[in-house]
Amino acid sequence: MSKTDLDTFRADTRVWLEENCPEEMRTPITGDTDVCWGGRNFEFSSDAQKVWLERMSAKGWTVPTWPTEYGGAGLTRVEEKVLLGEMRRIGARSPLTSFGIWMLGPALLKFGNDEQKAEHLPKIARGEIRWCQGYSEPNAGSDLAALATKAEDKGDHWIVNGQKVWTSYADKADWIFCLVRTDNTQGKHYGISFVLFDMETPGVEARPIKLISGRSPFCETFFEDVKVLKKNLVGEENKGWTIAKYLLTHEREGIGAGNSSMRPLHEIAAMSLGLDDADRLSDPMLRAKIAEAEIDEWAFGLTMSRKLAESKAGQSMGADSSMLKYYGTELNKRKFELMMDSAGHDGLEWESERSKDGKLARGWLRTKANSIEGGTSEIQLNIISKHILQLPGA
Amino acid sequence: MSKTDLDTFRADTRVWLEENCPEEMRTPITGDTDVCWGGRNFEFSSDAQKVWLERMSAKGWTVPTWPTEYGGAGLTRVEEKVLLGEMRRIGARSPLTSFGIWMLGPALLKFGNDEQKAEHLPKIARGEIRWCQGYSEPNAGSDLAALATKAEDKGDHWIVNGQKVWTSYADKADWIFCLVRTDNTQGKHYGISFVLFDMETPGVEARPIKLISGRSPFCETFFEDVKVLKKNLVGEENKGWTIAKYLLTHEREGIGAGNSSMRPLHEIAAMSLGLDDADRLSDPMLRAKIAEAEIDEWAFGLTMSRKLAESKAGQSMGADSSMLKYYGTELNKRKFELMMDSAGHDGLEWESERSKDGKLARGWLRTKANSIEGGTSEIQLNIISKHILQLPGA
Amino acid sequence: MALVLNEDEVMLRDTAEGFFADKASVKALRKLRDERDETGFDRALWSEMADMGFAGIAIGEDHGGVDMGFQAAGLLAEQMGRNLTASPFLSTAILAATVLREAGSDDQKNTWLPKIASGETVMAVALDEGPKHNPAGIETTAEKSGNGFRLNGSKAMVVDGHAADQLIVAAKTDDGLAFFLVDPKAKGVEIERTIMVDAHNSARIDLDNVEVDGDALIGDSNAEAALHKMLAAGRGIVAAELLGAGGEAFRSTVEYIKERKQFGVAVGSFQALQHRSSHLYSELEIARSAVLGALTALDAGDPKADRYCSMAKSKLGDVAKLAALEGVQMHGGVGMTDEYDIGLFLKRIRVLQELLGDAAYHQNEHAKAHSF
Amino acid sequence: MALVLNEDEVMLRDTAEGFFADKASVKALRKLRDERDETGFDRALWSEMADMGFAGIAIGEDHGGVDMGFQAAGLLAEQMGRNLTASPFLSTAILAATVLREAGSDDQKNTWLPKIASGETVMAVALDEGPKHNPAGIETTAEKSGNGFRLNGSKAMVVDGHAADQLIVAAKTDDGLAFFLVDPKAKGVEIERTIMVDAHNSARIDLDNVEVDGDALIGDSNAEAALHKMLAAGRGIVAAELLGAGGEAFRSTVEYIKERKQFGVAVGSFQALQHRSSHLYSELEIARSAVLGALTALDAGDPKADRYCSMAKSKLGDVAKLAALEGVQMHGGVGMTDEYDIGLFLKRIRVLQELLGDAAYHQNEHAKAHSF
Repeated sequence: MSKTDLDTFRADTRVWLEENCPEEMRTPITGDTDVCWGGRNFEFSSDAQKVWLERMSAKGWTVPTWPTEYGGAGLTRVEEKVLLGEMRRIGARSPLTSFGIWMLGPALLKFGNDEQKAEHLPKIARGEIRWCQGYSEPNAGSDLAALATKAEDKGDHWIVNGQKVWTSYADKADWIFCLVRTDNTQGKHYGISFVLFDMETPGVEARPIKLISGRSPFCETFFEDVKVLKKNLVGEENKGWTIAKYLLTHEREGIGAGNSSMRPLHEIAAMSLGLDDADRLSDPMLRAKIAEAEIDEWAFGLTMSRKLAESKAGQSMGADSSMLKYYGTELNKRKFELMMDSAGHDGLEWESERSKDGKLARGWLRTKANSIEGGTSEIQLNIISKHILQLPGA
Repeated sequence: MSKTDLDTFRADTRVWLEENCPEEMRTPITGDTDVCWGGRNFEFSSDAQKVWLERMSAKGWTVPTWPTEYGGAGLTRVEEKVLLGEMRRIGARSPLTSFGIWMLGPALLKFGNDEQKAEHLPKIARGEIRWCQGYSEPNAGSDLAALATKAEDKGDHWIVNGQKVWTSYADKADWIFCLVRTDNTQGKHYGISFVLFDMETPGVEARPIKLISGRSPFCETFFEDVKVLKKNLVGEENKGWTIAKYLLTHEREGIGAGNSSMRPLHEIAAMSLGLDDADRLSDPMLRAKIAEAEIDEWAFGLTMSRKLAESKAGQSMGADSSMLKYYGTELNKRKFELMMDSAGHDGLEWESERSKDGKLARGWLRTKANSIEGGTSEIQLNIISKHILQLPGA
Repeated sequence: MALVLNEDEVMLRDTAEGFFADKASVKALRKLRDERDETGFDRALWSEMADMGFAGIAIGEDHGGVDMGFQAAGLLAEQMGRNLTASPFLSTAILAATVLREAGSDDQKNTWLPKIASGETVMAVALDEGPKHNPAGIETTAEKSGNGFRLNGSKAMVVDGHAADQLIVAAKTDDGLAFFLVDPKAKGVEIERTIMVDAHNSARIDLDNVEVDGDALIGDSNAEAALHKMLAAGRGIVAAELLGAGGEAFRSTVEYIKERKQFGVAVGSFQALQHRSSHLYSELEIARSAVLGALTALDAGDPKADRYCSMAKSKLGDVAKLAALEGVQMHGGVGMTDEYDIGLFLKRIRVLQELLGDAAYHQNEHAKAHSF
Repeated sequence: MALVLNEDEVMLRDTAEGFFADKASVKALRKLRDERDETGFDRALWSEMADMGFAGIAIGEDHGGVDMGFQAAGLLAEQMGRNLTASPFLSTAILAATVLREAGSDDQKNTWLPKIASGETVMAVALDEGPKHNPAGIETTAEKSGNGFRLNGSKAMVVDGHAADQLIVAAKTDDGLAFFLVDPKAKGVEIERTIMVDAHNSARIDLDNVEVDGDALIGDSNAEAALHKMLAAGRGIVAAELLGAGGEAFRSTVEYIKERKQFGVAVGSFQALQHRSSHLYSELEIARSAVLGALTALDAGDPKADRYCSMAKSKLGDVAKLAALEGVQMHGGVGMTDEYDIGLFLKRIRVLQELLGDAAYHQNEHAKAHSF
């Protein structure tokens, strides 16, 4: 697309957004309820949220780069960037957030057959079906390939038995994309299959896990004689590990990116602590740590852009997604520690109105999972050691 | 000894020191030449240094707790503490520093036979013979037991061939205590023997290694058909590893203790950088790091005292000497990094008179060896993991 | 300095170890939390602690205490840290008792210290006001009013504030900082219990023209010396509690990684975790010395004891935090669940870190004390 | 922002990679050091560098330069960092050229820039005075004296000061900070070469009533803007050199631990070292982005480029230091010998860290810039 075409696209987009983005959808997100997850049972928090989703999905802009036949708008990456830039300009919220868009969609586009794409992608794009991910198991955490959930071959279907943990929002999801073991006679990476099924299938049960943050975004999910049709196998039987790896890489990039839109640390600290006579943060030690963390944040942000630019320029990101995941999550944890330091006593309240029911403390506790989910920091370091540094025995 | 006796001892000691410690020996040590190492070829830097050694060794106070028959004064630990306290009171220098006192002596007292003790200990106490230590080899660094220097049995003597590295001051030493392999048919810890020989024995050659500090305290030491009499075997043949381990533990404690007598970091920094209007160090970030390091130094000093007190109280220090070695050397490196930060440009000069020929920079570089010699920090952490935490496979 | 425990202290520690593990464990804290207990600690337990001499540990024998000193008190606090015990030990037996002992008139001592030692009276000291510990920045005022004083101000992070039978309020007078005994039910006193992340007690207290008698003034209208003694004792004891909480977080984590298997082997067999564990072990040993050194200095009347307690609080804040963070990370996914205890340690340590000054605060104090 | 190199830049980098490895390697530095070379760098090499366009990389084409910008200059600096190359690139092609280009009169530019680009003239900028970088604290004065000025003051850490054909001295005038061209042989100029830990050039310069003509003043008697541009460029380029030095320290260490055996296996197979190496890899990747981001911003005339260069210098100071420390530790005993190169990297990085402000200095600047 030429520069002129792009300018036209930008101008058109700007006009359309001005006309179609409801005012309420231009204010910052203040909590979980402001996020539109979609799905069969989703309750919109406002009419504006609903209208915004409908308008955007009609344009194909909930998944702008997907092909139009699957509910996307067929935009190029450059156009998508323009769209996102224009949305940012007016502070427009994301119309739809989902594991379907973020994870399953890319996997289906790459590994799914035509029928699967036609069936599932449009519903993801329109927010009709909410997906969850069935990966980890009690004895297969960092060592994901050790998974044991068993799928027994019954001709045109499998019977699945087993248990998943850390299935995000499984209690709210409509369908699950799930790793199951269809063969256990060979090495642990072989014999895994990537299947899809409805969470309302008899024998599926999702139990929320109560976390240290007091919240329950994750579930333990149990499968007892769950029938899964073979047409819902994505890719080849026994070769689901390839898809799993592809998605883990995706997930890592996403988690590393973290909370980029928040207020700068030093502003939070200055509001809480005030400045001294020399106009410095009144806690000089904290000041040093915040300056250091902010410089790291800046450089990390640049690194995200650089790696993205490199991968667009045809250089594969490969194991560098592990580096981004590792660094980004550790940095985010550091940042929340500093926010807690800044907030002092106020940040320790858990149930008061003043603290919005412990918003900061719960957020702080939530970040502790960053370096565990999607492969622990230790796993990322192992991957770097092995695939990038090629250290012996890694 | 009763409290009254101890008071008498303190009073007598104070009088004796006042009368016998030369004025020049009461000023702080300014460099290597102020240290009295003793030995056949030692050149005293002053008459006072010589007189001080003679007087102290005549009292048995170069090795106060050793038995009188071996040149010591037979003091108890408590009396020794009084003596050292009184010496500190007047700023008296140590009359004699040596690996003989620090390492070989304790080993001989524990493992040597009567003849060996009678022959070697008094000469150590009087500073007549300077010892060096032959432990590490090019392929046996952290993995010391992998040593390969071979001692071939010739009836009443061995013929030793091989090479040692990191032999401190081997070029200045008169005798060496040395680990050699007398049996290589079994596990690597068996078959090591602890032997003593004169550095003037034909076939011994010590070549100084030039270090990054520009100095050469260490040597590569070569043995070519060196004859070592069997009467110079300490302890049992093939069981020298026991003695080696005992000495390594000793060494670790010593290195961890480091440079305790130096000026506080913050004074060095304040002299170099000055204070701002609020009377704070003008570099606020460095200020934070110095405060942190000084608190750690204080707590580490207490830990040294505590572990010593515990071991006096009959609790074995065991693997905690690894903890002290690890923490002390890492802390010392951190401290020198902060001193370099404080000194700025001035600390980077290498040959000028102003910088006393790069005293600080060379000292800084020297500290980098702290966490390598006597077992690397990594080895100490392995020991803690295995012996204290008893982690699997450590 | 007595860096090794003597026989009495070893005995006390062993007794406390059994006592708290048995009666005031993490399970007990969970119960208080889940049942939303109104007091936030178990008063019957506190009576028992008083019977054991714990409530009077820092109170003279002439006032019904056992007067074993702060080193001994630290041994108790360490065990409470290990068990996340909820009790008014810090608020009442350490902070309030020290203020009264140091600054109180004979009458005040005779009235209150025996009641503290017996467990009858729970007290809370209202000191801090803003989001961070800042004893130099107290703005609550006590103006002369008739024979007494009129108090105005707002207090935050008052440990056990809502459960106390009696408050001790720090306020500025014309002569300097002073402490006042305030009845929590007095007119103008408004107490809001704040449910905290660690499920231990804290409150905010507003004082709106609260009138108190002249004898509510504890000792003198300048009680700087008592303030410093109270701060030193409080910091030393919180440091000891951090030692216990950090130590237990570490111990349980090491135990966990010995058992938990990944890739067919115990997670604890991975060298990277071993080295991090060994580093943490070393830090905890150094930290233990800091606590011992600070509290023995305090007992010995060492003029630098204030400094040492501040330094110990700094060191322990950092080390216990590291123990909590490593503990959670090494627990992996289960560490994120409410079911496992490690998260409770993370939360408790965060609060103790903040209490009476975090590591950064005390590093800054160290620098100021050494004129740099 | 161009965070990925374009074709020209890739070509330049590849050329530079070969050039410096071939002609100005660590071996060359050792030779200069061991022979106690009087100049401290190889003038013939500098001519060659000029012929390649390196000396004029930041000079306009109308003045004989190739004007490829600071991003390109950074690619050269990175390679010099990798090879510990001694050359007047920083002093002359970056610092002096930027001052002249930004503040110089047409005459001054026409006179000096072509001489810099051709490699004919080596220049040194005398800025700092005390033990730490502090451009706000310059005390050297330039008083009006007849048609010219009289300079008084003492300068430290003047890179290539003893080897320069021409000095540029920063001094305070009544109107603000200004730069002056000073002949190193002028009366009252005393130059002491200081042999540095890293065997690169530095000097101390005393100015005792040094008289200069009016046209020695570079441009205006307030050259704050040029000062800031020079500082930004200098910091960005030193950051790039740190990236090279830190990156090479890391690369050679990883290579070493793959080969070196202990306990019968390669040291690099120990997981604890693997994790530390992987952490350092991550830090170096982050650091590379900081350098790229800062230098492209500088080329693009981004108003925040000053800030970014300062932030990059901060980040690179810390990361390269970590690379040096880990490098020495992982080399073990041999890392302590002069024979191995890792010690030279440790030394060079220490000097580069300090040059134009260390990490702490720039963290403080960051805080000040954001009013906290």
